Amino acid sequence: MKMISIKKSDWAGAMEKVQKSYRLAGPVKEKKGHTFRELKDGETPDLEYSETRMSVKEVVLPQSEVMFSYSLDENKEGHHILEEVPFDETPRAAVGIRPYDAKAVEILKKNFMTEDYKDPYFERRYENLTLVGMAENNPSPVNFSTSCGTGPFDESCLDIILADAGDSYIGKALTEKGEKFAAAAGFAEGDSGVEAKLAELKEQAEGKIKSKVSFDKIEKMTILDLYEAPFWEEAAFACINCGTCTYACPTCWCFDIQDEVKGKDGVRMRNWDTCMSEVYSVHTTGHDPRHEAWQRTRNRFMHKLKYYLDKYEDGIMCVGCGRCVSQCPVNIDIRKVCQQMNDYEPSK
Amino acid sequence: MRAANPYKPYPVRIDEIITETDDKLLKTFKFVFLNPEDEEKFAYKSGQFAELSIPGQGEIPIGIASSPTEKGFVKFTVFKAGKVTSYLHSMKVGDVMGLRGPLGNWYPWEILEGKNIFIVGGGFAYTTLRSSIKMMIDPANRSKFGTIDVVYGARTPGHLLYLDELNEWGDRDDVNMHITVDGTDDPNWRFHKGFVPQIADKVAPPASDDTYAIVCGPPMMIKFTQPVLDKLGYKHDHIIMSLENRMKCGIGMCGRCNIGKELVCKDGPVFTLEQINKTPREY
Amino acid sequence: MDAYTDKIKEISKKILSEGKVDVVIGFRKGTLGYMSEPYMAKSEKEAENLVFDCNCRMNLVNYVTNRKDKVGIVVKGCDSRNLVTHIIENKIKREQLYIIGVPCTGLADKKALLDLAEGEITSVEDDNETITIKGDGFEKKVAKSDVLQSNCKTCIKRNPVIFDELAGPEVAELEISDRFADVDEVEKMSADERWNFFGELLSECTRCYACRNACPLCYCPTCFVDESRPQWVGKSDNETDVLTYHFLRAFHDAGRCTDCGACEAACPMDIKMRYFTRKTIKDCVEKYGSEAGMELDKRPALDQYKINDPNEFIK
Amino acid sequence: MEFVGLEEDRLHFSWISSAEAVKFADVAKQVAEKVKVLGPNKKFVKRYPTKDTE
Amino acid sequence: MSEYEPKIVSFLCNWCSYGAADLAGVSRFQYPDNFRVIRIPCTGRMSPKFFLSALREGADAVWVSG
Repeated sequence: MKMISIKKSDWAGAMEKVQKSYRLAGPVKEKKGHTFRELKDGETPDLEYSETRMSVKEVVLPQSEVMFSYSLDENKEGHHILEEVPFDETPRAAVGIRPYDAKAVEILKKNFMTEDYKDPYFERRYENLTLVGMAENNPSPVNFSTSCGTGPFDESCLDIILADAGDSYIGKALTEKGEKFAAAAGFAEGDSGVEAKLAELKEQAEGKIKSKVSFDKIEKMTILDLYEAPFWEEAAFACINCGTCTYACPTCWCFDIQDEVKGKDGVRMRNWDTCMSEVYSVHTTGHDPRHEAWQRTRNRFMHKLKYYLDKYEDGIMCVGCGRCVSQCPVNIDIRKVCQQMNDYEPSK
Repeated sequence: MRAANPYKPYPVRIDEIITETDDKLLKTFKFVFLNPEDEEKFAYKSGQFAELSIPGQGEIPIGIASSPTEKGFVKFTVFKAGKVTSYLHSMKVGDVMGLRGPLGNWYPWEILEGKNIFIVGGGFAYTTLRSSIKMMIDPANRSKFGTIDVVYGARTPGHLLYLDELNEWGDRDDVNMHITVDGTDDPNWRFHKGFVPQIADKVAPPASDDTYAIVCGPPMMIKFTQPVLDKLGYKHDHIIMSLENRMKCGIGMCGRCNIGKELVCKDGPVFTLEQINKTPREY
Repeated sequence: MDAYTDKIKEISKKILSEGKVDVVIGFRKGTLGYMSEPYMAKSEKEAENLVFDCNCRMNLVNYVTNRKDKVGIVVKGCDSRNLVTHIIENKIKREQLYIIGVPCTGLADKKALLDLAEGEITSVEDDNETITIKGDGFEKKVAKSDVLQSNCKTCIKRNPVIFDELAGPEVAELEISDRFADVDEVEKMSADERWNFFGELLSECTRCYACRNACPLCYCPTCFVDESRPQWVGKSDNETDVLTYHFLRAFHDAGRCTDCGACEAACPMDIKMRYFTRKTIKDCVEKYGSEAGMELDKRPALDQYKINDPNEFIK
Repeated sequence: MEFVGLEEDRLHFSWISSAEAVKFADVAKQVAEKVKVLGPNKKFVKRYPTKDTE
Repeated sequence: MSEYEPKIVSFLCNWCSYGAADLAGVSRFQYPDNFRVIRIPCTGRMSPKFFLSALREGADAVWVSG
């Protein structure tokens, strides 16, 4: 493991250097706060941010992605046969992501890279990607990452971790991928004090997180107990079934596959989908197993907090970033719902 | 070397189209693979489904109606309902499209071998059952199973699928076919009249550890068949059902087809009633 | 605002206990200091949870569409006009409703509150003049007029147009000199400037449809963006598709929108999509002299034909 | 439509009775002329993706 | 490059302008050939969706005539 230290004044230069061999995505300051997106050449990831509305999900699972292209022109060779579109193999790096967002990428991996099937679109992006984390010294009030098995300084899913230490960024290269990136960026080697300083910052940051969730009792209940619990209609009453929470969520992976055609040329694309949408699960017959708005909301929380937990036996499908809490237009709060589920006592 | 892209369909050509029902809403499509080696890769078992993939329109999951014992083609019987199926119904022999699969699990043949099979089907959910019967009565397989009883019903004689085959099977003495319609004015109708659950009640083989029921049909039929089987003493782990839900990817990734933690496309579509009882009724 | 809250509780308990309504739809305190959550009280006990403050940004008319039971509902001036539209369009019957009107002095802009805060906001208090933001180790007072939602600054009807009971005395209506200044500004631009302006405006839209779902007017059983036969709009994040969605939504709401601001308040990306709806309001006011939802017996502007309707755009 | 920046002359409305063939031909000429002046439309034309979007 | 010939999608009412277009044709009146005509049962059937669709697919202009 290699310690890293880089002066803030050298940051832009290092990023310029690394862009020669990497495509970067990172936080960018825009009119209305920071957003996380693919950077243009010469753009520097801005690490002086508190939160990004969208997460690193966009890098491994873009909102829209072309899967295949085809021609409907019967005079052409191979018409009506789907061909994969070329993929840019340049290594990519997501720079400045929060450590708990990196954990979200691992959660996505559970869904997209299973024993039975590997999603090639996710897989190639994932393998190609170096995750350069930026620890969070001042977690926001809605952050509850520490109770989701991760935290503002969690190193477990990153290739590099960086932290703000005043006039410089300090950190560690945690994996081989990380060391490669550090070399390409020409990060200076940090001294022995780095480790201690990181530990100190970590303790401070984690101490600032007051908000938490617990799911110890959810684990022990059966799916049907929770599913049939009486509080769902009330908990979900306010929900307007927009897709805000699912799009902002770094772990929500649902997608939709659509064909688009212009003239005789077509593509098959996949787009983010949201379980809040009415067309998400409606059958062709018009029958919808989750017809009522509150049933769809229940499905979302049950998926995140129970189905996932049971299926993978590895915690909940939530990293505690708090985006859905702060962005929800009607203030439905996953922390409150989780509490409600955990406190529920099935009457038997 | 990366594994094959599970979203990429095998190119196929429509070889034959048969209109199955009087209302012309059901057609059976026979597909032939453009690349003969794809047929081997598409090795399937009765009960599985595949995504029919029409470039420019989209994909639709449909149960495989042909049997693994039938070589050289695959068959699907498709009800004209949505965007993709309506377009499919307008296609003609010779057109090229895609086929992706086989997907999902199958009726548990590993367990079913050596057992008595009671098949209860209704309406156009009969396709994978057709595959199963065809497979079981194949000379190479028939000896592997005990008795085979089949109850199959539709609204009217004109709604019955695979009429020729039904007649052929009815003439065999190693399959007990019980065909029924909800009603008909045809004075020459030689089979049962009445709803599937009522007929099932009359003709079902006795429940035993060696008898399994495979039930596939519209929700109403399933709802009323279950008490009949309960009454007859069928255990819930001896009742096998095939579910359907809205799907997109077919490989357990896109999320929507879940019933509880189970994904109908990958963990199903075949479940035992015992399994289904533990999940929310979201199908 | 506490007075409103007390009065709303009182009325709600009364109508629930008398059986005048089956439920009361109002707001309860949110988990975040600057939010209130739409809430349905089914009993007198639950009515105790009801509140009203400057964080009640959602339009509750959204929750009564097609309801079959008897409903008590808390409405602000703008919401009450949507209720009128709902009644005209047969989405709810007047007899089903017990309307608790709130004479409104405006809502506080969520973004403005967050910008002022120095840490977590634990509460936002409002006495109709001053807003007090309290939080972890800070307290700030600002004039309410400085943090108003932009639609509240140009509000033409702060008092409900229909109600069964008011939660407080009527307030004075605003005098607005320059109601459509923002729209005028855009109209002055050249075609290309406008095109770029709106391209920029919508560049961050994620098509989460929070604006549509927060809007009481958007009650179509199947929205055109979800239709597949024919498919009017692609479903990707393509910019043309995003524009198409926003334009068509504005067309659908033309002559019906009351500028309640729920769409903008709901937007997670702070997109000012009210430019579109406000243009339609301006046109309806200027060309047809019509404001949406002011009277129960007057149909929306684009729902009726008058012989003197302007038609100079037709050759 | 003008409001969002589409040129005014990209959208035309007219009233022509089925007997007014002359008017139809006239208006058609005018419309075609006006659109020619504008040049090809670039706004609102959907650019369809061709490769992985980025 | 050849002179620019715009593609204009015209939505014509079956009872009015479509009739007029027909009559213009029968009477051999000359008018530009830039139009792609879509006959609609009544101008009341016209929806903003239609002209947006036309533009999205690459039309240079839209003409609605009742």
